[in-house]
Amino acid sequence: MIKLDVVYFAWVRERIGLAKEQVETEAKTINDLVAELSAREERYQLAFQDMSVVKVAIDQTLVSLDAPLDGAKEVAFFPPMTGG
Amino acid sequence: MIKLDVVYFAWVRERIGLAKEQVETEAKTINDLVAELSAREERYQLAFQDMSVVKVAIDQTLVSLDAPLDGAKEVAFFPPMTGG
Amino acid sequence: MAVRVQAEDFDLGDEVSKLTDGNTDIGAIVTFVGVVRDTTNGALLSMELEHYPAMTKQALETIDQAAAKRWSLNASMIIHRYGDLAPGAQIMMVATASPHRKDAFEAAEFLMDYLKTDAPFWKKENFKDGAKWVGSKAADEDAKDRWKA
Amino acid sequence: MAVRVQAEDFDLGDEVSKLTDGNTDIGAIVTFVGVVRDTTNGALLSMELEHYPAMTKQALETIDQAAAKRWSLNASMIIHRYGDLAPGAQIMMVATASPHRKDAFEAAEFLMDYLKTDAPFWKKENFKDGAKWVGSKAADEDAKDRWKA
Repeated sequence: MIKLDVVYFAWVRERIGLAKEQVETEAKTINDLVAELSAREERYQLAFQDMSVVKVAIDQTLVSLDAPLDGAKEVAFFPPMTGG
Repeated sequence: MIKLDVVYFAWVRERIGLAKEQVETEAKTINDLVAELSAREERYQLAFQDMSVVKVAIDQTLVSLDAPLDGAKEVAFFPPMTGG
Repeated sequence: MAVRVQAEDFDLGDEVSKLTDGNTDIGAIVTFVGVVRDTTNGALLSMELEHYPAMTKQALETIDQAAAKRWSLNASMIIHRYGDLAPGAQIMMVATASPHRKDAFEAAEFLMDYLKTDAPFWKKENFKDGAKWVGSKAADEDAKDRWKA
Repeated sequence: MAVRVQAEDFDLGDEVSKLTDGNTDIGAIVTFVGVVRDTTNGALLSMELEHYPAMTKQALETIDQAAAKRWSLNASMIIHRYGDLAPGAQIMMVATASPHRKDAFEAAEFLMDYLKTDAPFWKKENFKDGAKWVGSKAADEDAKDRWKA
């Protein structure tokens, strides 16, 4: 069991309804975590229904969906960036 | 016989030793005019010795060396531009 | 080589002066300023810029350092604003100073292309009758890809 | 769409503000500033800029109009100085404002490429021990040719 800070931005934040939470999980990878959260409540399912338009960072570095959660402190979910 | 204002810029001006003069000539084209001036004095010959690095404008429009002088008022000789 | 993330507006002329002051080896300065554009002919109230504070500065520095490594630059900078911005307001700027104009132009375009896809900012347009997140564009990913050749 | 030829210095920030003021259809502004560069590590006293007054403004307007025709621009401008300029001084600027960043960048590069080869300016470098006319570069003609495809 690990404890993660999970943060959400833009429409991912809006769909989930919060900006930050602490999650206790047995998930080994980002994919596992997405599946676990989606199973918990519909708002997660809604946010994560199309993971091709969701980006993920572990400890402020972009990672792919199969990235392991070993040693992770903060996981972030957000849409593709639109700055500039 | 036509009367032309002839103007010189940058090192063409420096070699010829003046910025502007009036020229009376029988020349029909720029090439004729260059030949005529070069025959007059060495300073023109020096300025016009390599016409591949001299640009010419008739009445403020760039032209080629075989351009006719019909109706021309001002002829300008100068090196390739180096603005910007 | 500096990056700033701020709510406040910036002055393009001042920033460029500070960037280049006293340096006589600079021949070319290129700047880009992004502006809140109203594509609706008056219906846009504001553009809200959200970012991921813990990640933003480091992401911009990574982009800035990549440009400094690839081109001959005397200096470069990125400023990006966040918060609620009115139509016509400045969103961000980049500036590049180089001995040569080609380097200054290419580096500025590179900074913009990477910033669009790699810096954690998101834009939401607030209209009189609702709000809409600005979508990312496939064209932006394509623009970035040209630097990988 | 404006061109100016002047001895006086200019303020980049002011010029861009005037160019874009009140227009909410602008999304991107690109500027280029050319600066007197000392390549000799201190031996350059000044750069003298000579031009052909009767031709200059019209040449710059032709270039500016060609850019306006080719890209989607809200506004554009060219300022070019003449006279004796110290190392580090601003020589000239172009600015382009467009709904889209690609247009703003391309138009600014186009203005610069044509200005280098088609506007009647000449540069002379004055050194402690003599003077030298700046030569034109084959690279500048090549840069211009890319717009002919």
